[in-house]
Amino acid sequence: MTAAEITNIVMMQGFAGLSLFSVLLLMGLGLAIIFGQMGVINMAHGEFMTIGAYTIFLCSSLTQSYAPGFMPYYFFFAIIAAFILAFAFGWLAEWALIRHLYRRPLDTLLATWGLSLGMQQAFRSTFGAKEVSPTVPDWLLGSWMPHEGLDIPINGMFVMGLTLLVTGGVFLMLYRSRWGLRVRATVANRTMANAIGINTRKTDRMTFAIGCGIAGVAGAAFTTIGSTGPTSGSLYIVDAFLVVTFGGAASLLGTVASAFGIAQTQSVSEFFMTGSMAKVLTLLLIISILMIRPQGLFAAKVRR
Amino acid sequence: MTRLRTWLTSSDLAGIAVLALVIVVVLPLSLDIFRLNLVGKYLSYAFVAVGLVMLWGYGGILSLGQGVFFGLGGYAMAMFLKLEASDPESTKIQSTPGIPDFMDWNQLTQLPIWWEPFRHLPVALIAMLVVPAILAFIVGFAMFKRRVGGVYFAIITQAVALVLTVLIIGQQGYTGGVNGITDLKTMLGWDIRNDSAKYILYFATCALLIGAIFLCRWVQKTKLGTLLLAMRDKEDRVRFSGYDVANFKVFVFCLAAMLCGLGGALFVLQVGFMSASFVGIVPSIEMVIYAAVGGRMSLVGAVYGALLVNFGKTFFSESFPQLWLFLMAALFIGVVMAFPNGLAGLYNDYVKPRLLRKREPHSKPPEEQKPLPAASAHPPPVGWNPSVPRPRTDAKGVGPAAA
Amino acid sequence: MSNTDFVLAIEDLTVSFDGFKAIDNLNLYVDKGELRVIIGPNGAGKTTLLDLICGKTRASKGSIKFKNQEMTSLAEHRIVRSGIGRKFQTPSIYENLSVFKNLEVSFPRGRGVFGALKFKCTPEVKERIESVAGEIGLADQLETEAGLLSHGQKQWLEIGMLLMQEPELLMLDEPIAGMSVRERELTAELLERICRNRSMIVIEHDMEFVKKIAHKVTVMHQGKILAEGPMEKVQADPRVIDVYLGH
Amino acid sequence: MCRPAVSNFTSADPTVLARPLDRKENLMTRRNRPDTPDTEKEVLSPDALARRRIAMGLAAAPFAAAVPGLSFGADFPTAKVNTTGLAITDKEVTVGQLHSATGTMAISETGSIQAERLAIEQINAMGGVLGRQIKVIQEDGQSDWPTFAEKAKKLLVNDKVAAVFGCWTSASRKAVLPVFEKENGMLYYPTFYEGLEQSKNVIYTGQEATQQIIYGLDWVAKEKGAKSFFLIGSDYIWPRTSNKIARKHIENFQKSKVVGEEYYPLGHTNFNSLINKIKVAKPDCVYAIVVGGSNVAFYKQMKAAGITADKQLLLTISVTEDELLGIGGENCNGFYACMKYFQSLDNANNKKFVDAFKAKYGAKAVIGDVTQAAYLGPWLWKATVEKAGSFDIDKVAAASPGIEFKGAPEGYVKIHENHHLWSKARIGQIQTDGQFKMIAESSDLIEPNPFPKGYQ
Repeated sequence: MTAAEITNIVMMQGFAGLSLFSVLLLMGLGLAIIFGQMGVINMAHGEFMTIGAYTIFLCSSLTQSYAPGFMPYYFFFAIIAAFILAFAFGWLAEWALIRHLYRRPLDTLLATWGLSLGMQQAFRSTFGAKEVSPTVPDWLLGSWMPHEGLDIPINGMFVMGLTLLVTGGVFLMLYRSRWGLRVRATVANRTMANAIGINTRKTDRMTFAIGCGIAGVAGAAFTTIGSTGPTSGSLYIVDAFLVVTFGGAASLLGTVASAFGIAQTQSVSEFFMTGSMAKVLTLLLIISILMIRPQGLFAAKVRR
Repeated sequence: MTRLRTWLTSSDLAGIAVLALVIVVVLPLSLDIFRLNLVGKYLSYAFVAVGLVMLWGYGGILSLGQGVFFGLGGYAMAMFLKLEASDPESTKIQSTPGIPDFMDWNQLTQLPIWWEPFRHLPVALIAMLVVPAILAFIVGFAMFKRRVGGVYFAIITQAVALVLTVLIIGQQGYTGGVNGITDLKTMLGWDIRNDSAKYILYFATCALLIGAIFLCRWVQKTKLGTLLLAMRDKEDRVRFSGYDVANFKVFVFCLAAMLCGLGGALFVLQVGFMSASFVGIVPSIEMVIYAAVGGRMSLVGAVYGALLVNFGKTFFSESFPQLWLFLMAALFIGVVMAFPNGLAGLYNDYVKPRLLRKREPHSKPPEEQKPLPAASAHPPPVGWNPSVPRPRTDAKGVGPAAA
Repeated sequence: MSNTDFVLAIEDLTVSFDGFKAIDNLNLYVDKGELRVIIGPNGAGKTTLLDLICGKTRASKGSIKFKNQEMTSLAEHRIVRSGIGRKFQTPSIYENLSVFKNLEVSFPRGRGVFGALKFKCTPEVKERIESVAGEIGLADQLETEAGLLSHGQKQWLEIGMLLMQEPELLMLDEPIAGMSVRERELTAELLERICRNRSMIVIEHDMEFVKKIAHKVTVMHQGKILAEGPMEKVQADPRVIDVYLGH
Repeated sequence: MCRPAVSNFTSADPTVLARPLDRKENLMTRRNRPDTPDTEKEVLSPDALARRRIAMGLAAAPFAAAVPGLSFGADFPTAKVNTTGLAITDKEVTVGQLHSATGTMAISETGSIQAERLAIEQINAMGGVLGRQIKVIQEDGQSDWPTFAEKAKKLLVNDKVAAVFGCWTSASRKAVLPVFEKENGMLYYPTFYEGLEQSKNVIYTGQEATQQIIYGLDWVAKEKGAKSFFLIGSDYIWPRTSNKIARKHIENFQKSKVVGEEYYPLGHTNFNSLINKIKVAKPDCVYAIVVGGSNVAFYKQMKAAGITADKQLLLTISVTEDELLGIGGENCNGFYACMKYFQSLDNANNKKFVDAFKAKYGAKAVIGDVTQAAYLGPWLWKATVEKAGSFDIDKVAAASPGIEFKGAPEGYVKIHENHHLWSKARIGQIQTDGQFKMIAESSDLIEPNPFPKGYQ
């Protein structure tokens, strides 16, 4: 093996880690907002991702049958549609379910688990039990080859770019917008926020819906690298929770850091051992760190 | 009749007696052995539900990894049974006779050393209780000493369940992988597959379950039970009354784990196999719903919850397979939103007051009533009107599980 | 100074939250049988001081000695077991247990897991519960669910729970908050009665009440001790008037 | 309480009825039912029989051949054909269908459910089995092995079904196997699987491992000159056992090299590290046995990493037309799969089968290897029962070896003494439209060998 080849592999492996990092981050982000800012456990997070994925599938089939010339561009609009749809369902779920349970975090966990079961069956009844494959635009397929032997997956770069965009957007919204201010005020002191005229109910609903919307975007992005089926959301949910918990619930920065840590650990260990053992190793590492540091990597320091 | 009614409404022993009557007399008389065997299987889940009443209802600790302990208990028993079923005579077709078939398929040529002890029934029986307890102790000790609770604990137990599932599936040469350990036949030469064995195992399960309920009831009645309730309400107060709160949580976690282990072992005996699919996250959360449906504070309710949910599952999946998941979803949401105290709560709120009211014309003096395990510590006096809200933890808007 | 006659000796105690020093190099000594009242404006660090003593908050620096035994590294339950009782600002009782059970749980026996399993409510325990209940005026409410008690009764119940433990140092955080005038009088009498064989630290804002009960008063401000001594002397201190009483 | 799940096919779907059977055929089958008025009841002349065979078309013809001299006018009293108390009346015979309609495996098992239904409808339209219409009780295994065992027991003990068509994963089969052996039932199992099993109570209508693996490996070695292999699998028994056989064959018989062997948990969706390992190892051929949702992620990421058919030879035994629906043909076109059946097979049986399937389940429906194998089950059972002249499990099991089915969409199959099927192996190349183009097929039927010597 030549030095050039080794460099290529190292670079591609590095990219693999980064790509997994952006996948984990995109999964965890919506959850981090909902869990971190509201303390609500949304077990149906994976299903909101699936909503996004099916939206892409719908858009792709519609475009294919009605406007084939539009195929190269539909993906952008489909992602926006995915956000809107997941946002709307999130809004609905908050109104119907979550708002009654804010003071009972463990009960939200059970209720949203129920919700996820129902949503899975609804997907199955609507789209069938088989997995579907949206036709992804040609430019998203294949790899970018800067030089011989080095292949950088285009879909990986796409997901990475999208993650960057969404993360940036979330940070901007949380720290620069009125909504962000309201959310942060509500997190810090709900009663006080209420007293100074913040409609905390509305803020909660907005927060939950935005979290779900981001899940929808994540699901949409993952159609380029993974599968879309009624149960594909459940594949992601535990990973997503671990990312958020490991990072420290209330900290977005923590979510970013933990997604990076987990992704690198898993991706590197996968290269040197079998996939199953790599998974076990990563999970054990997370659990043992959480046992030593239960508040996660980045915990808000509060005088208790 | 009146006396019966009084007794029914006044004592939690009555609840246990009625349950015993149902599972020991009514069900065996009305069901054929196939259905009864199914009930036996459900009752083995009820051990988990009873454990969850102690852990979640009393201790306020929600574990989403109870399947792990159920699985460990089950595997301990399954390993023993498998070794007995894998004598050299019946496995002579294998390249290495005398070892379990799945090991042979995975090119193992001799029994792994840690399987050896499971040739002996006493070892298996001890392991079925002790292994879950040890794991619960390690996880619980590490978490509770650092005051990890609530949601974090739930998620970490979930991760433990995931790790164990991946591990069992990945190490299929030693564990049977996805397929699990199947084709279990005899226990010490006693064929566990025929009808008479099924009856015996069913009644053994009933007896052990009622024993487990009594054990938990006893724990509830001791100071430890009071302390658990106190901790759920004001953990700091208990701590600053000189108690090491973590120890009590570890204890109740271990207790629940051992009950799960016992349930798992009885499951294996009645169903005849064990697989990684009981260890994972989905079954673990489903087990929580048994306790939630029955009433998270009621031991007897938990058993009914396990029976009801599983009957529902069997019935609906036979008759309306498409609807089953929707129904399950409705069950989860409904139990949480509308009936946080489950069946036991419904009984206390609607059935019992009616029974009490019927007693009124006889103008008997109200007897001293023991507190029920349900939310209210003291039942209201006779003639109490159910429409008047009773003071409960919920009165503050905080449900029992919020602690 | 390694060994003292004081029940409680706090030296160089500092705790900081993200750089903010809630307690700053504080020294405090409490005598046997003394009833010390700590006053001070909001945010002076009074509650934090109690938190530090009972182990709820860990000190950044300094020492807390109870009967010449270092407390700063002990676990909370060990601090309690060595004889320190603490009442919280808002009444902290088990709302869905009866008054009797509330007191029973506080009885200092069967504190381990297996001890708790073996614990029996012997006549001796019962007698003690009844006597404490008499002391706090809840003798006829033993079977009442604690959540149904009035606010003042809840405060008394919590004090009663502490009395069950027979602590040598009793720390009360605003024991008369939310009480009626009559209740305040009763509480003052109660505190005088129970302080006979133990030391007490009380945080209070009500100056009338403080006057009535205090042996010695400590004024805190910004994590430091501003003044210390009998009530009259402290009240006369111009610095105290400036930061607290003068407002 | 099972009523809604039960479908009674006595009134056959007219669309199916119309195509393979002409009017005369209908008349004849009706006449053969014991319950019909005796007006036309007469022994058919050899001439009439011959005409009937022609009229019946290919789907039915083999049975006349398989059961020579069988007189459809003859009487089969229930007491004689059912001595063990199965759920059989003079008009009906009850069978069970046991697949996952819900859960993760529903994705794969739906095709099998549909194919078995289709076969049963067609059999009913032809007059059923021994003059009895087939009634189906469908149970849902919920992708959960214990549930499979529970439902299997229910079908055998409570419903007393004469045969069960079902199971998909090895795990579910392993779970029900003890039940079938204990309660003495008959299972027709459609999936290609790892072998190492043989039971009186199971007919394996899919390939056991060697039937699928060895031909494919030899083909890539001979035609493509592959000398080094990289084995990949999902982490459970079938891929592991299959790769074990593949490794033995590669190392001991082909004297080639295995340069890597990797397993990933079921449901794993990130394969970038694995793909880099492949790039490091540079095998002549990637041998992939990835299943389920992982499949989709694997091929999409392979494509994204630049591993396409023009640069890399890949042979799989786990991708059928069903999987291609999810993966998308454009993500893996040009790769090869070794199966016994492809939807695109060009023969008269298959055309008929594909048409009937699409007529019933929609023009977009696809048929994979397992779906076809599932379709064989009811037909083989019918032939066996008619040869045995009885529904009794023991007699059916004993009569099974040697049963042929010339109407099989895959061509011609025959039950071996070990209850597996003799069948051909074929290499197909994946096309962009999600279909396979057949490149090669074995010249003869391959003998099933579930316990292959030298491969264990």
